Amino acid sequence: MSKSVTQPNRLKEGGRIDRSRKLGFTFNGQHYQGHAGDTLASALLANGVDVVNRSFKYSRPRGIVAAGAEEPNALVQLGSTEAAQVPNVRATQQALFDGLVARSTNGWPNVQRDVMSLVGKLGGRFMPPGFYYKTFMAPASMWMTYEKYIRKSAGLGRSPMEPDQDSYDHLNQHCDLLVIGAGPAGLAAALTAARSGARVILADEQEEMGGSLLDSRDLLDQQPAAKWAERVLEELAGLDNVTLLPRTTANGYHDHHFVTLHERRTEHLGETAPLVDGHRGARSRMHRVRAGQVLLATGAHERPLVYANNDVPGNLLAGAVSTYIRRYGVVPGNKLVLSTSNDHAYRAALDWVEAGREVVAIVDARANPQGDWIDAAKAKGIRIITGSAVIEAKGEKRVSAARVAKIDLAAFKVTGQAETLVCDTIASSGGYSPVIHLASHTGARPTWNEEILGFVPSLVKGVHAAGSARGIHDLAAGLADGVAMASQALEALGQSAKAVELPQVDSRREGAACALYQVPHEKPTLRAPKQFVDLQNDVTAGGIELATREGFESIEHVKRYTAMGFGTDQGKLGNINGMAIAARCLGKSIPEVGTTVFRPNYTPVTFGAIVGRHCRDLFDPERYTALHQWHVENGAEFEDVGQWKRPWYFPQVVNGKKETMHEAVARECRAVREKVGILDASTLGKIDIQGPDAREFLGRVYTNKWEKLAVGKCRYGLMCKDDGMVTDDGVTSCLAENHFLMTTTTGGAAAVLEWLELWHQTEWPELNVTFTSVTDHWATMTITGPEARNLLAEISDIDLDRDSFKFMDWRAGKVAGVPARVFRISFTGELTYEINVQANYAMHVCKTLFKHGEKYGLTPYGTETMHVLRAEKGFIIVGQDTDGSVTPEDLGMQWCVGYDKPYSWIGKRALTRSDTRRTDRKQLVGLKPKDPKVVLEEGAQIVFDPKHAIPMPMVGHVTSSYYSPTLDSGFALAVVKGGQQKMGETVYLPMADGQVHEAEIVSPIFVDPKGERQNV
Amino acid sequence: MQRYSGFGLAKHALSHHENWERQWRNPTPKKQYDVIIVGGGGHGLATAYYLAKEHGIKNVAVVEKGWLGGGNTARNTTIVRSNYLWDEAAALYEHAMKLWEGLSQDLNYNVMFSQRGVMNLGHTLQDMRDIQRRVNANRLNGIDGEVLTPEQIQEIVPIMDCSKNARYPILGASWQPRAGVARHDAVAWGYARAADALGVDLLQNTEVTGFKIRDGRVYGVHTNRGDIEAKTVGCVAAGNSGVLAKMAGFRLPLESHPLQALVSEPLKPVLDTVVMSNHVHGYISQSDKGDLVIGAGIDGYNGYGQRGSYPTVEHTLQAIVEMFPIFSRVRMNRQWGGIVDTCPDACPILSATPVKGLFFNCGWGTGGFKATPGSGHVFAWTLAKNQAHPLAAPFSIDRFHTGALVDEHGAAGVAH
Amino acid sequence: MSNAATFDTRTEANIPVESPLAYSYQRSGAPAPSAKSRVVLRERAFLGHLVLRGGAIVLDEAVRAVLGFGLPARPNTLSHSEDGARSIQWLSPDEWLLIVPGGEEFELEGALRNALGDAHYAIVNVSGGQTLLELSGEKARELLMKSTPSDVHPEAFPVGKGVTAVFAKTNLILRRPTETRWELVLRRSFSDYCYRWLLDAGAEYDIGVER
Amino acid sequence: MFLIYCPYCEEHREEEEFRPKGQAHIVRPKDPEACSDEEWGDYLFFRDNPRGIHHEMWVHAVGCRKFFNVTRHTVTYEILETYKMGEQPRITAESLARVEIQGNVQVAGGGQQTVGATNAAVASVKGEQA
Repeated sequence: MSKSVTQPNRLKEGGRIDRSRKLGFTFNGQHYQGHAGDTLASALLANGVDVVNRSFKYSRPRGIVAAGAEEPNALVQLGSTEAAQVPNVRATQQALFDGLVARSTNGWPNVQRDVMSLVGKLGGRFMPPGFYYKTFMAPASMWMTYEKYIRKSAGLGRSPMEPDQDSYDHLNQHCDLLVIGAGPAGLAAALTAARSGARVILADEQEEMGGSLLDSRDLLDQQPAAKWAERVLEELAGLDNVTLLPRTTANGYHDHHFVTLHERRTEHLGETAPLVDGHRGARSRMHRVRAGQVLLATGAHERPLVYANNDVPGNLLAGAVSTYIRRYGVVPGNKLVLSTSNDHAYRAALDWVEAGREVVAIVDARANPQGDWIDAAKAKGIRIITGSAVIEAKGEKRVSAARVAKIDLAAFKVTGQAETLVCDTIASSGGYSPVIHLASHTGARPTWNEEILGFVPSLVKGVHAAGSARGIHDLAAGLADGVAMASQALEALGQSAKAVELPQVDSRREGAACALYQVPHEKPTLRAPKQFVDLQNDVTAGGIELATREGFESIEHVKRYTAMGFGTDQGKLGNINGMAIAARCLGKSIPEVGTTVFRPNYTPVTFGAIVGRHCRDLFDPERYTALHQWHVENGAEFEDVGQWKRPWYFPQVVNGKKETMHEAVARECRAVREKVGILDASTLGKIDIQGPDAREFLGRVYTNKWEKLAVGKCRYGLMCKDDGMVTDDGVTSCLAENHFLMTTTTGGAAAVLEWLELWHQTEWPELNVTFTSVTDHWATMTITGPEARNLLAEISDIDLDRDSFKFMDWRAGKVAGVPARVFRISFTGELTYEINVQANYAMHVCKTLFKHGEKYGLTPYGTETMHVLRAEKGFIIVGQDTDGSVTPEDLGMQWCVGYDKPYSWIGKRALTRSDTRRTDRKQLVGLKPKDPKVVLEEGAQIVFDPKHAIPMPMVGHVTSSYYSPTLDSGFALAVVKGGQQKMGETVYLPMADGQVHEAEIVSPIFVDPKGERQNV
Repeated sequence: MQRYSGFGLAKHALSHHENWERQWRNPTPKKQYDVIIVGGGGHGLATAYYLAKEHGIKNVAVVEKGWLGGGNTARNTTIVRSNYLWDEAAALYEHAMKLWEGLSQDLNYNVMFSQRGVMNLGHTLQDMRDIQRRVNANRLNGIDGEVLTPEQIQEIVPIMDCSKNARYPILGASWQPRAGVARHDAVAWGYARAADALGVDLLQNTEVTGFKIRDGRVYGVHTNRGDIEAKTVGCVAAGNSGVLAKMAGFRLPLESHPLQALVSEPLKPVLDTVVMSNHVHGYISQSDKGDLVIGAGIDGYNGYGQRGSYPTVEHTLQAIVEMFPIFSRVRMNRQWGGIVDTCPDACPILSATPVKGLFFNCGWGTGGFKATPGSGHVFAWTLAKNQAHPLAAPFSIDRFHTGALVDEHGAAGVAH
Repeated sequence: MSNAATFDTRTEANIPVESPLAYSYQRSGAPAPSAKSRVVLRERAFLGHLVLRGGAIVLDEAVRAVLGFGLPARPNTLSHSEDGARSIQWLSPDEWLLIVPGGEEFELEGALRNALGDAHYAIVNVSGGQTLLELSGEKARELLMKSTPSDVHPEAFPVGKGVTAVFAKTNLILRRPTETRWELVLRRSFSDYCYRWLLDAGAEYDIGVER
Repeated sequence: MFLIYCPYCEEHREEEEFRPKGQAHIVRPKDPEACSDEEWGDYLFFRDNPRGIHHEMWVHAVGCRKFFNVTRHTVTYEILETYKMGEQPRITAESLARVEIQGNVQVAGGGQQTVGATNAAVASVKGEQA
C-alpha cells in the first residue's frame, strides 16, 4: 500500500465523495485507495492511472474517456475469486467498494507492456476492415489452423470457470407511469405524476439520482442544482405511490410498454451479495415492468470529435472532465486543451481552471463563437482559438501535445499551419446525441433533427420523451418539459396532473453549435494517423471510408463490414460520428444515410439476472405423484417424462451389489408375468367428461366408435389430428350415461384437454359437454400379474369374480378401506386392476397393498418394465412408436377405426389422400432378431439390401426394442415400408460398428397373441 | 474481379488501401432480364451466382428491397450442419454441406466456415431414441455423425454440467464433426461479389410491389424503381414470401414468426464447439470475436416485427445457465429477431407455383442459413431448366395436398 | 337429472391421509415462524374442492338455495359465506371453484345436483388434486410480485378478487379473501415445486411455515 | 411481451397467460368427404400470413381457458381489438385502408408511424400509434 495513498489528481475538496471513508482496491495487481462515492474509474483517475486497457484489434493503450454508460475503453475483469469473476465491467459504472479487485481485460504480459501492440503497430496497416474475408483462404485445409490463432486474440474479459454462488430474482411491477432517468426532466416528471396520485416508478442507472444536476454549474432557486434534486427525491421517497429505483438500468423496451429494469442491488457493496441477517439476498434484480405510459428522460450522450490519435490516454469527453471534477473531486490531468463545436463544453475548461490547473487553450471550430460561456472563459483569461480544432493528438501512453489547426468545415480540410500545444489532456465535444435507444427498441425509427444535430426519438403511443432525451438541452426548458410530458402521459391515462412549481433557473445566452464530426487532417483520411470512431472495436474513419469505397453503402453494411457499434457500448459514442463519416464519403446527408437500429440491452446484463430464480433446483417444475416418497424410499431410479419424475426401475441390492437396470427390469418383468407387479400410473392424464353430448363428442375426436359403450365399461381409443396422424391414445370409461373418464398419455394430458376445448369452443359449441382435468385428484396404482386378483381380493370389497367383473369393466368399491374405482384394463397383457383412489389416500393404499402383497411376490416396477411388457404385447407408445407421421392404418389398428361413423371424425378425411393411401407406407411390425441374444438398437435403420452402396435405401427403423425375459430373447417393434405384407421376410440393420443384424418381420404381438392372460 | 489474397492485401496496405475496387456495382435496373431473383439474401444471391456460373445465365437481376443480406442472413446464429433425419432433407442439406466445404475458395471470399462440430444433446430416453435414429440414418446416407456418451461430451465440452444432478441430465448427444459455423455476412457479400463479377445486376433499395402476370404466366415485376421484365422469376424472400405470394394471387402453407437470438459480451475463448439442446431449449456457440452466440426460441404468434417476446429470451438463458452454470455472471450484450417462414413439416418449399414461370424458394423456417449454398444451387438448376432439381422435387408445394410431408420437426426442434 | 356418476372419495377418519405437501415438509423442512418472519405460510389441506360448470343463472339459483349465498357477480371475484368458511370463485364464464370445509363436498354435490335437476351443468370433485396455501405478513405481496406477473397491487387486486395466475413456471389460483391474507390454490403434482419456490424466494423475509 | 385483453375475463393480462393458436376464422369444411385433396390441404395448411392486420385465435390458457380472437398488426404488434369466439372483427385490413386513404397518411416501412405524420383519425383507429 506504499504508493497507494497519494491520489495525485484528487482535489482537496469538492465533489460528492465521502473523504472520511477510504476504500482500498487493487487494479492490475497494484493497490490503490479511493473514497466512498467513487466509481472505479474516478478512483483510477484520482490515482493517476492512465492506461487502463489495450484495444481489441491493434492493442493500443487506452485510457478512460467517459464517465458513464458510454465508456468504450475502461472494461475490466472484476473479482477476487474464481466464482465471483465478472468480465467486461465498465469502470465508469462500477461503484468502488473496499477490497475491489480488477484487472484490464486485454494486454499480455500486462497492459503497460503488451506484446500484441507490436502487431498493432506494425501490422495495423495490414488489418483494414474485412481483411479476414480477403485472406487465409489458401490452402483450404489451413483455415481451421489460422482460425485457431485468430481465436486466441478474441474476446475481452473471461468467463468465470466456477458456478456463481449468488442468486438473482425478478420482481413483477405494474405502474401508471414509468419514468426512466432521474435527471432534471425525469425528476420534474416524476414529481408531477407522483403528486397527481399516479403509480410511478422512477428508475435511474447511476449510483446516485440527479443526473446532470449532480455536476451542473447552474443554480436552481439560487442553490446548487443538486440540492433541488435532493429535495425532490426526499419528497418522492415519502410517497406510497412512488417506487424509486436507483442503480437501475432500463435495458429493454418490449411490446406494449413492457420494460425490463435491471437493479444492481449489491454490486456497489462487494463482488458477492453481502449476508444480511443470515440471508444472502439477490445480487441483482430484474424488474419486469408493465407500464401504462412511459416517459423517457434518458438524457444525452456527448459526442467526441474524431481526430488523429484521438485514442491516446488523456483524450476525454469534455463533459466527463466536468463530471470527474465536480462529482468526484478528480482532475484527470494538468494541462488541458479543449476542442469543441459548441458552447456547453466550455464548462469543462472553467471547471479545470477553477480546480487550479492550467487550460492551455480552448479550440473552437466556430469562426465567431458568442455567448455567456465564452465570455466566462475569456474572463478567466483562457486562450480561445477559433475556427480551429485539434487535428491530432501526440503521445503514446498519455497525451503529450495537441496539434491544432484552422479548418474549413464545408470543404473538410485543414486550411492553416498546425500549431503544437503541449498538454496532457485533450477534452473534446462534438455536440450531444439524445439517448434514443429505448425508443428505438419499440421499432420506431428515430428522425434527424438538424437544429440540435442529433437523432430524436420517434415515439409510439404511450411513450413520451422529455428534456435532453428529445434534444431539449437547456435546463429550464428541460425541467418544464418534464412537467409537460408527465401531464401529457397522465392525460393519456385519464388522470389529471397537479401543478408543480418549478425552481427558478438563471437564463444563459448560448450560441449555436456547428456540425463537426470527423476533424480533417493535413493528410487524406486513409493516410493520416488513425482517427478512431468506435474505440472499442478499433473502427477508424479510414475504415469507414474504405468500406464505402468498396461498395458498402447502406449504413448497416458499413456497420457490419467495419464492426462499428458492435461493442459492449453499442456505439453510444461512435455511431453518429460513423454515420456522419459514411455520409461524407457517400456525398449524402446523415438522414439519408440513416441510422442503424438499437436493440436491447441498453447496457449488458448478467445472464443470472435474466434467469432469476429459474435455475438449479428451480429450473423447471418437477411433478410428483402422491407416491413419490415411497418411490424415493424404495430406491427408484427416475425417468423424466414431461415434467414428471416417474420411477424408471427399482434396483435392489442383491448379495451386496446393486442391480443393473437390465437385471432389475428382468426381475420386474418376471414378477409381473409370474406373480404380480405394481406400477404408479398416476401420471396418465385423466379428464372428466360430462354432458348429454359427451358420447357424440367422443365419437368425433376418437377414431373408433363410442355410441354403444355401456355404463361400467371401458374402451381403448385412438386420437388423430385432422391430418390423419395419430396424436394420442388412452382408455375412456363410461361412468354414467352422460359421464365419462378419459385417460391420456402422460405427456399429452394438457394438450389433449386443450384439444377437446378447442373443438368444443370453436367448432361444436352446440354440443352440451364439459371437460375437467382430474389428473391430480386421483392416484392410480396398477396391479398386474396372475396374482393380482388374489391380492386385491384380500383388501377389497369389490366382487372380483371373472364373470361379473370382466376384462374392460370398471367397478367402484373399497380398497384398503378407501373408496376406489377399479378399472380392469391391461397394458401388460396380464390380469390387471387399475386402482384409483383420491390422491390423499394413495400412500395408505399403497402401503396396505405391500403389506398384503408380500406373500404374492408383489414387486414394484417402473416405466422400463412397463415398456417391455407392453411391447411384448404389441401395444404402442404414442411418441415412441409413432412420430407424427403415422396413421392408425400404419399401426395396423384398423380395428380401432370407425370407417362408417356418421360424423366425419377428426382425421378421417386425411386418410384417403393420395399419400396416406399408399400401400408401401411404413407400417408397424414386430422384428425378431435372428440371433436371440441381440437386442436391436432403438433407432436402428432397416434396409432390404445391406450390400447396397451408401447412400443406402432405408425402409424403416426400430421404434422399441428390449430383451424379453419371457421369450429369453431380444425383440423389437419397428416400422417397415409395406411391412404388414412382408411377414416372415428378412430385413437388415447395418450398425455403426460394422455389424449387420438380421431380423425377421413378425407380428408385433410376441406374448399371448390370443389375449387369454388378461381375460383370466 | 480483383482477386483477394494475403499478398494482394499487403500490396494494398502499401498504397494505404486507396485502390480497392468496389465489391459489387450499384447498377441501374435494365428493362429486361432473363431471370429475376426477388430477395437479395444469401439464398437469392447464391441462386444468382449459380445461375451465372453453372448455367451461363448471366442476364440476371437480384431485386432487394433493402440491403444485400439484410434479412435472416444477417440475423441468424450461423450454424451449419446436415444431419437431418429424412432422406430428402438430409440429401438437400448434405448437398449444401459439400458446397460449404469449398465455398471460400470458390468465391475467393473467406466465409470463415469453421468445421468445429455440432452437438445435439439428449436429455430423455426418447431424445436418445431420436438421436440414434437420426445418426443411424445419417450414416447410411453418407453423412458423418456419431452418438456420444456423457463422458465423451464432457471431454469435448469440459465446462458443461454433465452431472446427474441437473434437472434434465444429459444422457448423450449426436455429434457431427463436419458441422460448424460460418460468418453470415461474408456469405452474402461473397456471393454478391462473385455474382456481380459474372454480370448479375444487384439492385438494392428496389422493392417488388407486384407481379406482371398474364394468362397464368409471369412476365416480370413491378418495383418502386419501375417495371422489370423477365419470363422466369424466382422468389427467395424468407419471411416475406407470404406477402409476395399474395401479390401473385395465391397462398402458401407458411406462417411468418419472430425468431430471436442474442449474444453475450466478447469473452476469451471458452467454448470451441456448437452445443444444441432441443429439450431444455437453447443452443450456443462462441464466435471468433468471442461473443457467445445464443439462439432463442421461436415465438408462437405471426410477426414481421423482427422482435419477439421477452419471456422467450428468459427461457433461453435459463436453459443456457442450466447447461453452463459458469455463465451466470457473463453478460448479455444484445438481442434481436428475424422473421422465419415456417412450414407445417419444418421443411422448405422449392417449387413451381400456380403461376407459370414463377418459382418460390421459401419455408426454411429456422434452418435456412445452413442450406444457403445448396438452396441456391438447386434453385438455380430449377430456374434454368424450368423443372425441379431432383433434390428439390420432394419439396414441392403439392405435398401439402397429397400428404407427402417430410416431417423434420424432430431434427429442426428449436430454432437453429 | 344430469345422469352423471357421483362418488364419495372420503372414508373413515382413522384412515391416514397425506396432503400434497407431505413429502415437501419432509424433504425441504418447514421453518417455524418467528418474530422476524415477514411472511407466514400455512397449508389448509383436505378442504373440499368442487368445480361447477354451467350457466350462471341456474347455478346461482341452486347455490343460493343450498349454500345461502350466490355466485360471484363479476369475473375474477369471490363470494363467500358469512363466516368465510365456504367460498365460490369465478374461473370462467361457465366455471366456478367451490371450496368448502373438508368432508362437506360429497353431500354438497348431491344437494346441488338435486337442486339443479335437469339443467345442463357439471360438478366435478377435485379435492384430492389440489391444496390451499395461505400467505400473510407484511412482505406477502412482495413475495407474490417475485412469483407472478399478475398485478397484485391493492388497486388492481382488491379484497375479494381471485384469478388464475402464472406462478413461477407453473400456474395456480390466486385469491385475496381478506385485507391481510392471500390464498394460493395449487395442483397437487406442482405443489412441491411451488413450496420450494416460496421458501427460496421468501428466505430473505424469514418466511415461516405454520404447521 | 404483449398485454392482451381477455374478452371473457374482462381484463388486460400478460402474454404469459395466453397461447397463440394461429389464424382465426378457419372453419372445418362441413362435409370433409366431399372435399378434394386440394381443398382439404388448403384447410389444413394454407394460411393468409399477412404483413399487417391479422385476425388470430388465442387461448387464455392460464386463465379462463377460453379461445378468443385478436385483431393484431403483425408488424407493430399492436392489438386493435379482441373479441369472443363466434363474433366477427370490427377492424379489418379493408376498414383500415379506407380510413387511411381518407387521412392520406403514410405509414413508415417499419410499420411505425413517425411523429411528423400524426393524424388523429388514423391514430385512434390504429390504436397504439401516434
